[in-house]
Amino acid sequence: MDTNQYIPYQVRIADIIDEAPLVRTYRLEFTDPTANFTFKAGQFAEYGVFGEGESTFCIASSPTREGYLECTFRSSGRVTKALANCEINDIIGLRGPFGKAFPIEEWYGKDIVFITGGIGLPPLRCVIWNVLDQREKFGKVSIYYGARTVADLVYKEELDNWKKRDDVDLFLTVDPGGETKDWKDNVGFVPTIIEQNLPSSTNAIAIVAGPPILIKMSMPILAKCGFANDKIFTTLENRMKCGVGKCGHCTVGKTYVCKDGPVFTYEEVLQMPQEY
Amino acid sequence: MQDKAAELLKNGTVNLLIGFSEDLGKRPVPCFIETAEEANILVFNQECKNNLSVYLHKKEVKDAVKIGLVSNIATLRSVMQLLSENQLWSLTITYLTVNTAGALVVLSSAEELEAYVQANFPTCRAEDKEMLDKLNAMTRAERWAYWKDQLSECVKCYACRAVCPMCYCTVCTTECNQPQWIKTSAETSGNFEYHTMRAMHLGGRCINCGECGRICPAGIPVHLLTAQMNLEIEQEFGGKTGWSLKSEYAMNSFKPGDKENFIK
Amino acid sequence: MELKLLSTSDIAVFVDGLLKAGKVVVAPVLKQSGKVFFKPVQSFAEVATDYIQTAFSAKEVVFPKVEELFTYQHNEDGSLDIKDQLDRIPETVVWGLRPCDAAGFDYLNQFFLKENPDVYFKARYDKTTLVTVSCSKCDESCFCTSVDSHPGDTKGSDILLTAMDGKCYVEVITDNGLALINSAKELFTSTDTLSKEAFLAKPATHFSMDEIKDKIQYAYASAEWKHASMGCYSCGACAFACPTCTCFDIQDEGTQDHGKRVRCWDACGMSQFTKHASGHNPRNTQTERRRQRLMHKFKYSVENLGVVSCVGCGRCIRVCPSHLNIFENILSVMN
Amino acid sequence: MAEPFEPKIVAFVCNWCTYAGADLAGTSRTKYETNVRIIRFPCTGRIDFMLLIKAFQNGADGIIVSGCHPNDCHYTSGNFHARRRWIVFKSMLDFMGFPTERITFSWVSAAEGKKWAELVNETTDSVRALGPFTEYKNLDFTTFNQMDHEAIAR
Repeated sequence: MDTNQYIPYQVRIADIIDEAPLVRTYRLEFTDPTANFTFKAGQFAEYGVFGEGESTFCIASSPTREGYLECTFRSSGRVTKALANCEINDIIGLRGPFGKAFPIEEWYGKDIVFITGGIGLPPLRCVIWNVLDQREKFGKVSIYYGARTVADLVYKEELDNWKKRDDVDLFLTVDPGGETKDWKDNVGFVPTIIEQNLPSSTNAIAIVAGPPILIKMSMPILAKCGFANDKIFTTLENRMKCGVGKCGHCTVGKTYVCKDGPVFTYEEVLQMPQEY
Repeated sequence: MQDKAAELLKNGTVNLLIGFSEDLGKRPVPCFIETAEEANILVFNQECKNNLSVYLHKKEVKDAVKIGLVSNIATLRSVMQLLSENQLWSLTITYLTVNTAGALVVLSSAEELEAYVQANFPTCRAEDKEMLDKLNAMTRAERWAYWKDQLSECVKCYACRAVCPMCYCTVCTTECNQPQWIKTSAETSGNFEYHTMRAMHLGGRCINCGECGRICPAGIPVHLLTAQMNLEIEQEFGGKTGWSLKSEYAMNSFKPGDKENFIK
Repeated sequence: MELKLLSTSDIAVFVDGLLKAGKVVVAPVLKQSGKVFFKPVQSFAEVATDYIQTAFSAKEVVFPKVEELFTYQHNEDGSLDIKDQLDRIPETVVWGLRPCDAAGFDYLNQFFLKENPDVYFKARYDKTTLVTVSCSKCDESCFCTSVDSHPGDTKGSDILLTAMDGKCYVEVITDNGLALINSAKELFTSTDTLSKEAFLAKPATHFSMDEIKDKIQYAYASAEWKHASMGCYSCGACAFACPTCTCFDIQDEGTQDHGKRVRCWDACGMSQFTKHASGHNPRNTQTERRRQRLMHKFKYSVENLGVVSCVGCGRCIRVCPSHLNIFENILSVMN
Repeated sequence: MAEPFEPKIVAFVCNWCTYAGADLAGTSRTKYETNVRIIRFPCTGRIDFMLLIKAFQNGADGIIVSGCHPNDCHYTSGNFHARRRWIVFKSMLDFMGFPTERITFSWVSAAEGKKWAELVNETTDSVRALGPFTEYKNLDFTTFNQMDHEAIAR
């Protein structure tokens, strides 16, 4: 008998962290300790509040840290609002993991450049942890991260930690007008900050995640840095319902983002119709 | 009509003409013409039943500003109703229609439109009247069984909403999900909800073009719901939809003397 | 494959026998609206015979318009029960579908089961036997011969019936079909190959798949898409009537304490289909949405599964409120 | 033995008259049936017909809609608008064959605590006589789901 991919695992909310206005992180534990759930960096899941529906987002914790899952979401629609109203110990549904992962093993020995904005950091956080937990296997690691305002930056504690580490270059920025009085980092859009620093593309990989506009604006600058299209990775986020390549909501041309992605190289993205 | 359309397009009175052409099976297909050379594909006959005024809400059409609209009388009446609801005034519309004598009529202002519509005002179609009488003569339980059977076939394709010129809300109640007013799934109870909602929101606005019922892929006579409501509203509160440019929306007004017999 | 003959008068006996044996028989039924729908019947007397095409396809049998995925119930101790009802699906015979519909089942089978098999579809499909009736009539919307099929095609069917001169020529295609015939062996007599061509309808052929295969590669950029989609009202009639459209939505119905999760048909032509919670809509205009639908039928499904997902039944043309014509659109964007 | 049927009745009332009337019934210790669940609205003009349908869908057996008498609306004309809508809505439901006797419309002022108690009692009695409202719930089988259920029954 094939497994029924529509029946969710039951997970209990073990901890809630408020990250930014409307943005929350839940730490989730399986109610059934024997649940056989393994995932890779970059995969996503369907999180469901019974009676409201399901919503799609990435698994924000890393498979290198076992025993729990974390997800970060912004409450905006029906399901995410219901999710935001949950309390510790509530049971929610979880289906997954779905999709292709980042090919992290192929990146051993290379420099990694992370470029992300706003709520685009959670999908990359998984990869960042993965990389940092086996730091010796990679070259230089730099992270470019921006948000609209200082308050909108997520994972503030972790950002501080990364900043303190001398094996990570963290470039933080907020959009003009979003800075506070004691803000000491950059002010400006993420692509501008990359342009100022021009990361080296020799033996390097760039990973971009964020709103479509960030992806579209960053690409020419990465090209300027000399990144080949197949050395740039991104993760697409489309509306999804089933997660297994059936419901059709996430299609971009013939591609099902849920099963053929969500991780794509920029090379692959260019071959699709520009409908994402 | 082809010549007139070509002339209007050529002299710049009209940027975009919405009319009918024919497909290989000789069925009328709505067409959108931008140049005089294309005007030879236009047709207009008894089969051209579509209410083309629904396209006036389309962004691509609104952008063209100067519109030519091939219309039957129902189309003209719905434009009247839309104008009275303060829609479409940003457009300059030229109407091409054929009168009962078979002659081409061109109307180029709202006032001309009003005069023509009032002079040729359509009455309730005989077959609709017959069905309404039949349904009203049934017992309540029979009517329930009738609608239950009909609505169980609805698949919620929302074609009835899509073809309705009065359904111009940018966000429909069916799309509101906080709370979920209308069930997304096409179960009969959800279909009942949807069609009641639709009829209520069209009460006093529907112009009885009957398009929703005609095009229903499941053959549900949904237009009877609004037709019945319209008769009711006309009887109780007076006024006709799509009659004048300044008609009042019955459900948005009241008279202190409105009569009822059921409020305790 | 076995070939048999069945006398026309014995058809009713055969169908009523299936019903007696406890099978659910879904067959075309004429309703008061004048349209024909697939419905479970109680006797052969209810089955409509004189029609060209049903209003909706028979895909409802394996892919219902609303399918319950599971029910959920919060218990007092805080635990949660989740139950599906897959074991309750009955043995079903679909009677009287057209060869194009059966070909649709063939596509559905590949789509749902080739990769990430869908258990709900499988549970229904495995219990379904398709008895197809070849077409003796067609109309101007039919175009099965353009998509590598024809009115007597056996693709996807378990049994194909062709009415000829007071007899019914029975082609048994699968073991499933054979089992069904064997349940009433005495009604069938053996026969040799007969030519059924003379009894079949002759729909017009508008194009051939060979000529499409190359040209469709460049169709995406065609300026004709705008023309082909301007008349589209963005309803879901074509997708819901289509035998091969598989898009669906998943929704919860009920309260947070108890209720059910269902999947229901959805249509890529509807404006909300791809809309993100943020308001961003990847396919924001009807041109893009109609292009997605037609390109999926003729190009994307060929690339993903190796088959065209249009079976030429013509339903989308018949139900379209503005009579948008799928084969005319395809021809126009290719030239 | 099965318990006798007790209907669930939802009352949609306006804040200024009927809710105050119900309050008066309470403070004057008038006893009335406990089947009613009151939902308070600013005005009868706010009582959307969809709310009534939703109440039935969620298991209500009967509904009371009540507000200020004509000319007494706190917002001058809310109840006039509501009245028009009810006239149309009631005839609409009637046309669809919906059992409209399960909806009671009424005017109850802030001074009519007694009328409120009587209204609730009368409505409860009549709905109790009508029995549980199953017609609406029974709608909820689509063809093939229904077919599945029939197969189980065999």
